[in-house]
Amino acid sequence: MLDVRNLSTSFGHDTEKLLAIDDVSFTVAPGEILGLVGESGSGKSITLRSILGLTKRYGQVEGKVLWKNQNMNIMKNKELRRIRGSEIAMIFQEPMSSLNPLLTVGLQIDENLKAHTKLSRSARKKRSIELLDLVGIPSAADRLDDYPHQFSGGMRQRVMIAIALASEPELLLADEPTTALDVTIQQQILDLILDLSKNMNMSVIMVTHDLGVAAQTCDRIAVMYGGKLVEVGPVREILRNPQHPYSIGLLRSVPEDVAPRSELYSLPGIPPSLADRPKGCCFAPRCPAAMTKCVTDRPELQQAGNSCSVACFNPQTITSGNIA
Amino acid sequence: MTYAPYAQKRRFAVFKFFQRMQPGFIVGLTILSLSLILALFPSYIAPYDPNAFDFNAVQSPPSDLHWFGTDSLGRDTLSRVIWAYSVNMQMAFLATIFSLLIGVTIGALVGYYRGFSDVVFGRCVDAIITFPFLVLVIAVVAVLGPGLINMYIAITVVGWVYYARLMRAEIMAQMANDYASAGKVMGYSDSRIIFRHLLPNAITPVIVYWMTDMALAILLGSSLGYLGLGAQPPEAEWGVLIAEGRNFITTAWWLSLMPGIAIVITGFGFSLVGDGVADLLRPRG
Amino acid sequence: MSSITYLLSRLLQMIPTFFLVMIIIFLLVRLLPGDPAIAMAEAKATEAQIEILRERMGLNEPLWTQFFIFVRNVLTGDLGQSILLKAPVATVIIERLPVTAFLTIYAVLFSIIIAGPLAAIAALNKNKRADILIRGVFQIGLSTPVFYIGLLLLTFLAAFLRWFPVGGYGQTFWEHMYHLLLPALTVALYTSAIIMRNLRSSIIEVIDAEYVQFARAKGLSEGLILWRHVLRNALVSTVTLLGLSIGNLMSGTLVTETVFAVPGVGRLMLEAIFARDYPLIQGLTLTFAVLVSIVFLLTDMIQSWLDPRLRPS
Amino acid sequence: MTENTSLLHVTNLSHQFKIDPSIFDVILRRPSRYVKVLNGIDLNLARGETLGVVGESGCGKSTLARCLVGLYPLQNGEILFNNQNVSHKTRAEQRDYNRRVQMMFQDPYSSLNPRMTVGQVLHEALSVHKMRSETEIPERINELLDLVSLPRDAADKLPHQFSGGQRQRIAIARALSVEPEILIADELVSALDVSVQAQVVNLLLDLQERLGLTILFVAHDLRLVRHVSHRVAVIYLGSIVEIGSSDSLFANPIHPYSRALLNAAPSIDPDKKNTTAPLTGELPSPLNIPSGCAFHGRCPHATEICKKSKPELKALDGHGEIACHHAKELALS
Amino acid sequence: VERGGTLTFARYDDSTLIDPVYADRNPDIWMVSNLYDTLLRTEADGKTVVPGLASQYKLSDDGLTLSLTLRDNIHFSDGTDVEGKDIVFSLNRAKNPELGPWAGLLGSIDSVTADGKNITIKLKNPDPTIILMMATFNTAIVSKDAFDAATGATDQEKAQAISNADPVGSGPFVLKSHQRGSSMEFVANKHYWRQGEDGKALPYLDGIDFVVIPDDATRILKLQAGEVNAAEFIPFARVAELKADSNINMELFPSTRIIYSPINTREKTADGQDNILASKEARQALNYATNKDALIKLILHGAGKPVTSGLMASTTQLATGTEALYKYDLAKAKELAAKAGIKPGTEISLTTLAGSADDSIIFTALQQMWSQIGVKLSVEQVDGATRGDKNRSGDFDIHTYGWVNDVNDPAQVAGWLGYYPTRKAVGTGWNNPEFNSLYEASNKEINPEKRAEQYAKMQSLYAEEAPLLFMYETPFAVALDNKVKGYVQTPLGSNEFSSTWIDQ
Ligand SMILES: Nc1ncnc2c1ncn2[C@@H]1O[C@H](COP(=O)(O)OP(=O)(O)OP(=O)(O)O)[C@@H](O)[C@H]1O
Ligand SMILES: Nc1ncnc2c1ncn2[C@@H]1O[C@H](COP(=O)(O)OP(=O)(O)OP(=O)(O)O)[C@@H](O)[C@H]1O
Ligand SMILES: [Mg+2]
Ligand SMILES: [Mg+2]
Repeated sequence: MLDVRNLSTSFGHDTEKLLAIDDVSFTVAPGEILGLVGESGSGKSITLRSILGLTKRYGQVEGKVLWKNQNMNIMKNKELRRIRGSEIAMIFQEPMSSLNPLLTVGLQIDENLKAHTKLSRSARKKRSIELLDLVGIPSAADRLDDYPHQFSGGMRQRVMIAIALASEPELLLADEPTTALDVTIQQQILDLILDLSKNMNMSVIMVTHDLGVAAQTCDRIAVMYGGKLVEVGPVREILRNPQHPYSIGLLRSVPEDVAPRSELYSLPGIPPSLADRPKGCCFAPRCPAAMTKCVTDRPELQQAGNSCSVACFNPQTITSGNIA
Repeated sequence: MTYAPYAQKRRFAVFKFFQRMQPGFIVGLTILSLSLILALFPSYIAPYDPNAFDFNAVQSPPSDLHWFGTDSLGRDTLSRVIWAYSVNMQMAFLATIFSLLIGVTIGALVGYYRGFSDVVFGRCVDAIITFPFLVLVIAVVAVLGPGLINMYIAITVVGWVYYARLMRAEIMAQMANDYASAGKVMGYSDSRIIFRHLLPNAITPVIVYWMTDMALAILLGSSLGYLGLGAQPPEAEWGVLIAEGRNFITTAWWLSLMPGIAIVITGFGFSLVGDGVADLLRPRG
Repeated sequence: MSSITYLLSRLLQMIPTFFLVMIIIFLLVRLLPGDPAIAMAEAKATEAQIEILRERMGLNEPLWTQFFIFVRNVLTGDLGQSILLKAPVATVIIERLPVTAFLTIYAVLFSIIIAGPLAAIAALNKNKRADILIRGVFQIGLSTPVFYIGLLLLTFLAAFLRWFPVGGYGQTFWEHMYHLLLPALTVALYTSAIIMRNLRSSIIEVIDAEYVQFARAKGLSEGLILWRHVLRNALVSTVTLLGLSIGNLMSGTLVTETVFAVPGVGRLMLEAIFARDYPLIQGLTLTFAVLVSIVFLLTDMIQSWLDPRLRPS
Repeated sequence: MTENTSLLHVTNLSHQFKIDPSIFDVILRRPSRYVKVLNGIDLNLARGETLGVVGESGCGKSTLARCLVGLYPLQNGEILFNNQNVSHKTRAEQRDYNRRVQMMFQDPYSSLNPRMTVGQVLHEALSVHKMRSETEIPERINELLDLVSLPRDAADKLPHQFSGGQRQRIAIARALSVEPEILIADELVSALDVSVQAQVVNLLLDLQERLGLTILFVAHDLRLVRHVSHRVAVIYLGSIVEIGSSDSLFANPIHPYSRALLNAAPSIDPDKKNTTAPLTGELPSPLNIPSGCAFHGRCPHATEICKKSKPELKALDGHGEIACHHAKELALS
Repeated sequence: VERGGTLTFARYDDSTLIDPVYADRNPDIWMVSNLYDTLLRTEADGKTVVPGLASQYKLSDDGLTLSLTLRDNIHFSDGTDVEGKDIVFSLNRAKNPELGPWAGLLGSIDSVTADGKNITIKLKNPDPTIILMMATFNTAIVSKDAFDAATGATDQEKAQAISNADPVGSGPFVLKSHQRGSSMEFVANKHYWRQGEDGKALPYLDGIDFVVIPDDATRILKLQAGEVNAAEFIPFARVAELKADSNINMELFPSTRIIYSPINTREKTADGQDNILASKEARQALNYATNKDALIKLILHGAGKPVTSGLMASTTQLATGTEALYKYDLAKAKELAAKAGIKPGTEISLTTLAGSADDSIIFTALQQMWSQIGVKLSVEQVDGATRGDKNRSGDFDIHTYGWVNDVNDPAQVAGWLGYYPTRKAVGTGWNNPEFNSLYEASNKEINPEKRAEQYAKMQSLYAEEAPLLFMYETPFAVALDNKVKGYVQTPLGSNEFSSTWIDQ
């Protein structure tokens, strides 16, 4: 349904060009939940924003974003507007700053409904209340006239989800929808998104840096590093048999099922900066399995095994044991 | 986004510094440097004695001899405008520096300790900003008598409040950063935390404000000069010069035009530099 | 809390401020050098005549008694008798205030009309030619003393080209509009430059804010986004600034009224100071303080209307 | 645990923030309102151990940490350090206490003065507390940098030239420079990426081993807390609801809140779906804490008694201490 | 002449209360004659006395009784007759020391009585000024009935009420409206008695609109822009320019205005130092070192002349001098300076008026001129009130000052400038017994010749002693557009609109 091909987004001018995402390609099938994981700054949010064309204002976007076989990247603003918010909706990462502090929550839901449905004013109001109910905001009817600052972070995140769901999108771009939440509430929200995806056959791209969240919700996972996809595959494959050294390192540094107070596995070094990224594989400087080729050439995402794709010249298997 | 590229090369830091400067900033710096030269060495630059009468050249229009013409006493306008640079640049500095020092100190202390001092401070600030600036300055000048020194005092009496307010807000904002708490936890003294840790980080907007305030001081000083409350004749000061030329604005237009242009250009320089400094000091990444 | 109680509580908060304001006003005027009685009397008056005056003006009382009387009188609306104009200060101020109020409001409107659209144009064309031009022009406006702008406008537009009257105030509303056009413009130039700068940078700041991007992600039209999400938010800080600039603006009227011969309280203030007219200076300073406070209050109300976060909970 | 072995002993620590009254509140003589953030915390910190503190956001973890180092004045309760009452009466006392009880902060970006080089930061700490003579300081700075595995040339760099993980190391070095006995780590690694978190956690564990430090480790990542702590305390609305050894608490939590908390943490194993229903309801506001057991509104096991009386923290055989009226029954189920 | 039309007149300052008794500032005093008529009048030269409301007057030989006869058919602006009771009321009011500042000028009046149209003024002692006083603004006639009817408890409140609410006057105009500090409207008094050239009652104008524009340049701009018909107090620097303007009639009316600088003659300065200016030679040296012609050229742009009489402007009655006092003579100045002990670098401070362009020029010029005799002149710029204060307390070396006569008799100015008891000889502290006794004698001397002699002596004495820096006399500069005819400003400054007309 969504087919992203060779998407690259860069910021700044020729002299100081920052390539935030570099040649990213993936697809999302109807009803599928795709997890996008990777550490901070790896370009997860920019990927989502670039799909919707939001980065065009301040960056250069290349490549194709095919939505139902139409390239959104070359669409006019007017056409884009018809897709945004109605067919593809997005939840932003920061619930604190993503709602307009000066407008009531009711109005912010309403303007979405107004833009994409033909409902009457009162019907819209009814629908708004329904939506708030759906995301578990108590006494929703009374809270329509409240302002964002009167909600807690978690509730704001839910309001955002309500807005995103307002016009029953076919694809939901969820940028870390639960970072601001406590684990107990996180669970409620994830359940909600899973439910909707199942019941309404809604596709989801779920950005997260918490592998646990990805494990529990996603069908497939795409791992990002330094603006590139390094590994894509079904959730179990990626979590059980990761092949890219970065994915492996990421998984191993999670302190689960290790002896308490033992030394954790940690990737050496630090993530690359956008300003001077290595010529070859971005991960090469930190990679325990790097080869000379890795420093000079850039690996492409390639089919590896039954259902995974890996961008690595020297893919590993944990069982082979040569990385620890 | 919290992610900041940290491993930036510092090799070309100086070069980058200049590269980052906007053209406006460079223009501003040039204007100010030239102004400063004129202000510091008027005696070498001015072609004539600014106060010498020349009855043979009364109100003569700009010419080869007198580029900016002469006034009704035959004084050379160019020389007077140049000499005024020392007065007006001095004004920009002296009228603001004490406000800056007092305001920064008080603002920093109040912002750090808050509590009752903050309540008292708040009321004082409220009371002072309730007066239009000029009204209060004029009133104070009237109390002390006209003249440059008294003008500086008057502007300081009123002006420190603006610095203090800014400083207080900045210090309070900086206090929200953990390094202030860290300083306390490290067992550092209050004065060390305030003046070594918080102040250097909080001072930037104050410096930026200072730049614009210096431009304002020139405007204010010349306004007071114009009203007869600032610099005293025969001292050449732009406001005074304009006031002197006021009556001849249609006949001997150069008398008021030339100092006017000098004010505008210098003020322009200060504003550009102020903007440029703000731009440079703005945190990036 | 309703907005009325909010207003009331703001008013209550102003009481201590006003007490301080009165002390400042009182002291300032008492500290003026020169005997007000001498100032009031013409140079030709004899010592005995001056002593009578001194008595009449209560200047022989101890300072605190004078202050007490001052506060009591102010509270009862009695601002004393103007020495300069030989009339009750309150009456004089009430006579002259409409002129300054007219000029101030006119100037505020001017500032907004000039600054608003230009700020939007500049922000939307950030760092392009239009932006640089607009900013440059306003920068010059910021660097020019009010009296000088006034002088130039007066000389060229009014006296030379005769498009406008040279000063004055006129009788009817439209005459006021016509007569005060140049003065209002003069006063407005500086303020509009400040507002322009602020509004421009607020718009730039807001235009890519997360919530604006979120609004775009909702598929709203750019016009609606600009109007509802960008401008409204950008206005919040601008309103504060406009409120704070009112002091500036009134300072501007002081000079402008003098240059343009506008019979308002600003010019009166200067005249009063030169004439050492104690009661008038006190009354006028107080008036200015009250006016500014009212504007601050208004700004507060507008702001809390614009920004729900500022409303009392 | 007996008193002589505990390095830091906290009894009945409470802390509340006064809400600024509006002028109307003053005039109408409305009673002041308080955010009751900590409500009677009791805990012991034994020499050389790591105590993990977990709980939902806003439950008072940071406030506890800040109270312990004296960033907030002590309002109620008692803190004994080495069996000595810590009253923070004089600045000198406070400084000495702080030298021995250090704190590290969550945000690696704001906890270092952006205008001081790493060398200056460490030099300042060393010279203010006269840890070394002026001539020995440079050597000591190098030692400290080695200790936290930073290159020696780091001394001349400003914080912004480092990554988040490196900055946390700097913060650790700063804390260690005064040779403290207790380190309080408030969400030390939560701002870092997983891959970097591991580096810092490893360092912390290593240092503890080598220097015999006592650590209070505040975090909301349960996996991490479990990994680093000997004992763990679970806080709900400013009170400890369960405290016990890390192993037993994670393996077999008793308090319904602890259970919910642990259950809700998503496992990295896609097939280990958690089955229990999530908690319902929101965290009540510390402005008005429910009577009785603060958790009763969200608790699936709540009964009448929970609404009325506040359960005490009581030891339960085979488990740690639990503040729940139904602890025994729950332990059996 | 032509009748009709309204004149718009730009003033430098507004009147506050135009009442014969309470008028104390020039903008008030100079307007009184337009609203209130006096019993006697002076001609335009300010010296020759002619009948006014009184058609005849006679001073008894002993100088103790002044009898006047009221004209027939004279009315107040409300149409009521001007009667004896009004005269008695007005004069009693004028001499009441409780009221206005001018009562002292009528100190010699014992009683005023009226019998029909005959008015008798009895004096306590002979007063040479009494006839001129009857032609002075403060003895102008107000309506007793109007005063009685006016609201207000005190006389001042009543005066205020009359000028605000229902003005009744005896002059050619009536105050119609007044916006304090900004504008004022006069309309013609339909009942005025004097006749114009066309044989009909004056004034020719229907009315006058005054606008107050303190700023010199703006006032001129308004005239040039045609928004006003006339502008007063034209800066002398602009006179030549306006003279050249064919649309504008630049008038320089002779005045009694003199510009001078009191010199502190006290033995000690305010801070207790020896005062070098206490010596006559020093003061003379300064006077000789001052090139008045240059000052006149610089400041008045030629429109003025050096002071010729020590005590007063040459237009004043009994003024004697014809030659400029202390003609610039550097050699003499140096000689005197040496004699007075002025060493090179002697510091003297000139107190000037803040914001006054003229003063700043005076200072700059004097600084250069006096440096020739070794004086180092510094400036102290203060506002008017402070200057007045310093003048009274003697805390100054030299300061700028100016004077215009309010009355037609020289006694006022002589008392002001030279007589110690009035005001310490204009604050100089100059206390000359001979001068003082001459002055006192002249105030009782009703023989004109003898009095003139006394005045001549006082003037030469004063000039010799030089308690002042004698500077210059200035005219009143008024610019009118070409259509305005017949406007006069008297030497006393009074604005006379009664015979003004507009050429339409
Ligand atoms: N407007 C911008 N201008 C320049 N660089 C930007 C801009 N927006 C993002 N970046 C950079 O692009 C990179 C990718 O950012 P992105 O927000 O996609 O990261 P992320 O993976 O979402 O990280 P996080 O987990 O912190 O949200 C970052 O290095 C960021 O600094
Ligand atoms: N200075 C303060 N004034 C008023 N309330 C405060 C203050 N500081 C903290 N609080 C409140 O106290 C409660 C506990 O705050 P604290 O920072 O200790 O929580 P926390 O457990 O550390 O949460 P987090 O996990 O989000 O860091 C919160 O509800 C907070 O709003
Ligand atoms: Mg992101
Ligand atoms: Mg916390």
